[in-house]
Amino acid sequence: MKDEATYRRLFRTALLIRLVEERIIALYPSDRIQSPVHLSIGQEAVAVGVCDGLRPDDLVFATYRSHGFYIAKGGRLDAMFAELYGRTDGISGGKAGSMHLTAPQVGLMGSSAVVASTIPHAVGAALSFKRRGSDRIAVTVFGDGATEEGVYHESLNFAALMEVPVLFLCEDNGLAVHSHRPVRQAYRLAEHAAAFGIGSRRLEEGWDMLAVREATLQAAAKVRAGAPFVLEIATSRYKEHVGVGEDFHFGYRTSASVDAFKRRDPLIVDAALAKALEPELEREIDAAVAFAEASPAPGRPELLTDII
Amino acid sequence: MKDEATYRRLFRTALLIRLVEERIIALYPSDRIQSPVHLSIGQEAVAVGVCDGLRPDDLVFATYRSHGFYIAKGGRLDAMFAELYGRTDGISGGKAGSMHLTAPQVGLMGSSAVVASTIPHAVGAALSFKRRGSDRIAVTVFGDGATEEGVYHESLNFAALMEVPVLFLCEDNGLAVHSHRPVRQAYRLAEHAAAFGIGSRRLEEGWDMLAVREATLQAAAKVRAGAPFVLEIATSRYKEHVGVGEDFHFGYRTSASVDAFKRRDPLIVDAALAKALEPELEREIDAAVAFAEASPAPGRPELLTDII
Amino acid sequence: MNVALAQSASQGTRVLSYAGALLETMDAALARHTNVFIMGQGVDDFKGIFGSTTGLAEKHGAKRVFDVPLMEEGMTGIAIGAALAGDYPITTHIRADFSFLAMNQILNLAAKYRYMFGGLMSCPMLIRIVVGRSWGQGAQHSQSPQATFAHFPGLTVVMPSSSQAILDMYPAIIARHPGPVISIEHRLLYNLDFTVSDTGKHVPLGSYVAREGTDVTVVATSVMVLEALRAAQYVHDKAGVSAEIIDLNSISHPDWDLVAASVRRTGRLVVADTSWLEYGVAAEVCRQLVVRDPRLLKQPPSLLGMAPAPCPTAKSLEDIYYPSQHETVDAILTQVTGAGHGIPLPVERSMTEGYKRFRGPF
Amino acid sequence: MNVALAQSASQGTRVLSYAGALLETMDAALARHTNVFIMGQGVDDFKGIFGSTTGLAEKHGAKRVFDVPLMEEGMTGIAIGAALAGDYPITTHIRADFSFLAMNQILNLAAKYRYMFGGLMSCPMLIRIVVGRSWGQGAQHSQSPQATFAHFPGLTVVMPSSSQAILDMYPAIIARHPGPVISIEHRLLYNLDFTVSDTGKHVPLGSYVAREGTDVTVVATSVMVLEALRAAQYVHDKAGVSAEIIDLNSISHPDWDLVAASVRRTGRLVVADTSWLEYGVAAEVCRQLVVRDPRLLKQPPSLLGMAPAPCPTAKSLEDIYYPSQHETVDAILTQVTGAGHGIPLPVERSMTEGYKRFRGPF
Ligand SMILES: Cc1ncc(C[n+]2csc(CCOP(=O)(O)OP(=O)(O)O)c2C)c(N)n1
Ligand SMILES: Cc1ncc(C[n+]2csc(CCOP(=O)(O)OP(=O)(O)O)c2C)c(N)n1
Ligand SMILES: [Mg+2]
Ligand SMILES: [Mg+2]
Repeated sequence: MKDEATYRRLFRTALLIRLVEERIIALYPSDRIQSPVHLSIGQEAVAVGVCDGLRPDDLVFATYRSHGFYIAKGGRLDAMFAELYGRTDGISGGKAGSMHLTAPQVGLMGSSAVVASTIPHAVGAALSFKRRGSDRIAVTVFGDGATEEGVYHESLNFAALMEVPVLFLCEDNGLAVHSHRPVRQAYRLAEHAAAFGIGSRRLEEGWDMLAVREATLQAAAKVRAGAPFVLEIATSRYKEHVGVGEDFHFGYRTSASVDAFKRRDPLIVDAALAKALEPELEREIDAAVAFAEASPAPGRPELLTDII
Repeated sequence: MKDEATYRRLFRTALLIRLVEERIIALYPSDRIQSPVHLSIGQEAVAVGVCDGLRPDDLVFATYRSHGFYIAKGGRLDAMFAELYGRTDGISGGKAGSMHLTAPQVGLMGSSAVVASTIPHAVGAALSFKRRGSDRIAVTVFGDGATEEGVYHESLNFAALMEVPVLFLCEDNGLAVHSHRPVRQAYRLAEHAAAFGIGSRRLEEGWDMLAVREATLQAAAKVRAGAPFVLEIATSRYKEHVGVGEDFHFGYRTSASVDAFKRRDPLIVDAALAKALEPELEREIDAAVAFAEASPAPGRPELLTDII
Repeated sequence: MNVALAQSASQGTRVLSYAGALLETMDAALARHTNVFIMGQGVDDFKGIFGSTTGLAEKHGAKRVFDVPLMEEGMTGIAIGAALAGDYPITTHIRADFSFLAMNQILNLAAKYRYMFGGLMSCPMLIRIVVGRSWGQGAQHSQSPQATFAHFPGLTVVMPSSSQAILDMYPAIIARHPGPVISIEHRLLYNLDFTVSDTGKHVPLGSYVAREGTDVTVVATSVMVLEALRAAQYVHDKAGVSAEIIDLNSISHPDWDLVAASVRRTGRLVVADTSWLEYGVAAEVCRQLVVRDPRLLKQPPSLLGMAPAPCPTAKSLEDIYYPSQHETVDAILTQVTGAGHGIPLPVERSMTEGYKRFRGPF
Repeated sequence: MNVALAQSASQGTRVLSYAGALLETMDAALARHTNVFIMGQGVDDFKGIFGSTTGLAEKHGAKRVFDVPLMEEGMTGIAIGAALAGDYPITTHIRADFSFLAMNQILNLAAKYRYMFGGLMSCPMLIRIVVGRSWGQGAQHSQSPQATFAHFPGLTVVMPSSSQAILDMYPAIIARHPGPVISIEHRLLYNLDFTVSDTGKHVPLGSYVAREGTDVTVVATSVMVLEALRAAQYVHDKAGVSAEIIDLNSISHPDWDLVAASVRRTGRLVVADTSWLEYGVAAEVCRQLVVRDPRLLKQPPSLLGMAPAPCPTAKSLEDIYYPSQHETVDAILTQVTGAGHGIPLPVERSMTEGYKRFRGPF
């Protein structure tokens, strides 16, 4: 069955993301990754569903929490680990680290650690596509918190006015660091987007890779036809905001708040498939880690290159 | 009749504003006012209607186009002319000029020449009022263009979340410099405000001082009760964006576009009342101009005072 | 008045205003490079950024030259995104002060992208910002943030002081420069006519000697280069003093060796900048000299910039807020012959009285 | 490790971390002044801006200490408005880099309001911004914009380098300072313990001598003051070199006469700053000296700051990006005894190895 093949493809990538991040958790105490890490464990379905629903030549602009999008868009795993390790064979030779993953050859453009700052970039890329008569689209991935920044307003307005092919993709995990959405937002994305004449959809089933993919396909089709669109996907961050631990004991949220999500999470529910795929994926990760370990650290010759 | 008295009071202030600005036009070629001037001729009804609908202790935060609000809020005319002349007896000793009128003793707080930049100030003052349990309200006056800046979005969201007593007062003259609103905005203020749960009203009769006053009274009552509100008033800028001339010959707009407004403008229509009041108001203006002329120019002793 | 780089117009030269030079280079860039576009508030209106973009939307189309809403941060981010996708965006701010709304995109994103991604990303783009001065611009329409931008590695910051500088630098920047460039254009220069030559390269993307001299080195930026040139002529005529004028021109990548070599010869320094001295261009000039050798300076330099306050609106205050022709001449003479030089100073107090009564448009 | 201003804890002293000093002063300000409030992203969460606001919302109520959405420009404008209405707002940015989103409100509004309105307006407020360093903060979480802010008249910019500096300056600022203050707090200082004294005034709102010496003047800022103090101890122990350390402390209003008097005695200068040298603190120090007398410097100074690039993430690059203890010691020795000083340098390369393995929280 076609759907089954798609499901397996997406599942495999989602599992790879989770295993990669679990490996990061395992490696972290060794201090070989000396960089803040913002894990997407719990949010993998968004990355894989979205990227699978896009064309390979569509551009994605992302954030500090983008291990998932990097992998789902097709970035090299070995170069990623080398980057986390801060090595010369890393994607960006160690200058970027976890917060700034990029893979221009597969359409993942720069990831920024300043919240909301890549939202207008996607609008700008979409403007380029439109100016050139291209049918590519640009996607900006951001968290729910990012929509509070003024630049979100400016970006929506411009995108709507110029009718550029941009997809605003909100990963709504309900949190900005430790702040819950209701204390931060007086609006809902749908009504807000509608005020700019921008269509939107909120998908509650953010654990469902196929549903995310389907929603993306539909949204991308609208965007490709020239109408910006807001796709909001409810999801769940299992780990702490930054770092490799859990944070339920700090009392700002309960583990119950993510349990409902976990009960539907295919990577947990479909344990059999996960188990079947794991060995192969772990070998892939082993190889990537070995690649990183073998790569030399950058030094003086690299310090002052590529500045202007 | 009560209404008649109110009408006369508002009319008198509106006429004073217009005559003051016409005096500025007359004086400008003499180079005694060496400062960019943004005239509000055509928009006076907004300033007088709004200020009359507020309590004297409510605070107004304004823009570079605020001769009208300064006068309507009760600022001293002689100090204003001295300020335009750049003299020591000016409101701010000549350091401010036309773009930065202020009159804290009557509740006109700083006017800024950076578009939209005083919008959050009013929200902050309203926050203060609320924190102290005061029943004062804060009003931010801005043009239609200002709503395009991201800070408008941030300000609405915060005001709605914190339920602070702030009135967002938009003077919609349909223009930002020479750009017409439709090329700049994909939204309407009402729907946009509604997305934040903020009530709003658009008043088309921006020439009608009594209607503006009434709308302000109603809006202010809601705001005083703790709900931020957006009041948008359609108005018409008769003169060029900055400077004392007209600008119809540049072709970006027609004089017809303001004629409909002029035909309803009480300062034009009610010529008899204008004529009756004029001599007295002109004497007031004469005195203010004489005051300015007599005031010395600031110099070295003033250059480096009041910096930190 | 014709402020010529070369003192006399010779063969192969023509007269071109600063605004005219901008318009020419913008037009040529649009014609030459299909990936160039210009966006900014009012770029397509009849005033066309003080005449520097007038008619270009009509000529090249609304996809190439277009107005934007008020959205400095958003616009700059959009420019970065377009650059990442292969376009060459040119953005405008009719006052440098408004670029402060775009600081995050400029400092945190544009300046960082090439390095942060190890060379994988780059955002070549030109941000044109105009410095206001005179006719009551006041505190929020008068700032000149060259030091602010040049402090941040990753940005290239230039301050063209003549039509020739525009003609020489802009095409090179647009065609070849790999990263974001901030060009700080002074409003008072726009309406001035300069003699330019279309052949040969005159103004590099670094610093250059605008007038040779032997007695004192004057390092100047933007409109202060013109002030310095006028002052140099004056002290030459009245006192036989020979001032060397160096147009710093690039603020992020000046030719410090050129400056040091000049000071090595003259031993005397005047810096004339358009901004505040504190943490400004004058400070960096002093640093560059003392790290080479503190003895290059035979005496304390004279430093000219804005008074240490926000810019006042009143003309009487503005006249003493900015360094006047009077003070520029005095600084040069004081360096060369001491404070009691006794040479009569020019009567004109304000630069704007000197060669242009600036009355807008703003 | 206990980094004490005074070398030994004596009577009337206690040990207090930097975060603890911040928490104490925030708490006391809220208790003492009813118009004080604190707002910022996460000020009321369990991490409480790295422990500097923890528990204050519970103690003083949500009207006094509250979280805000992501809205740096808006929040700063709101603070200004509240200040104009008589409140004293304290805002936070967990990274200085995020304050760039509020540049317009800081530079164009807060810095200008008092002067622009001839003294009629004022916005006393405290903006606390934290500089990140170490553990892969990268290009966007590591900037230290003291020069950027101090270039603009109207702002008061301080960089407290110890718990004592917090205890002495913050209450005075909050109670009496008429205008906006930007305090640049270094993340690496937060978890350090300092010996403090609660009696007497130690750290002024200007500069002060942190260690007396006779051979060389070291002007340092923020965490580099600690680095300089450690280096001074090292060169004293190993080579009998006596370094005078001046904590510049106020960047907008330093005590330049104090600096000049020290250099007049030593003739030698090291500047150790947390940012880039170009158009930075080092530049302004050089300017202040040469306008007094270029001969104050007997030789070219040694200047320590970040390498002229955005901050790289990899530890191996970060270690050479920032001046190390190694280099600080070397700079001091080179000043005093020349480049071929031959004295063994400390083996430790990175400051963060020296007295704290920084691993977050971020
Ligand atoms: C402009 C800016 N302000 C503040 C921060 C600090 N910060 C980092 S992540 C974050 C929360 C963002 O929340 P959201 O956009 O929902 O993304 P999530 O982390 O939940 O994926 C904040 C406030 C930042 N990086 N950038
Ligand atoms: C942040 C900023 N961007 C650009 C400008 C230049 N500018 C001055 S007035 C103006 C138009 C503002 O339009 P609107 O808000 O409708 O006010 P109006 O002038 O119509 O009263 C612009 C773009 C500015 N002053 N500030
Ligand atoms: Mg979130
Ligand atoms: Mg308007």
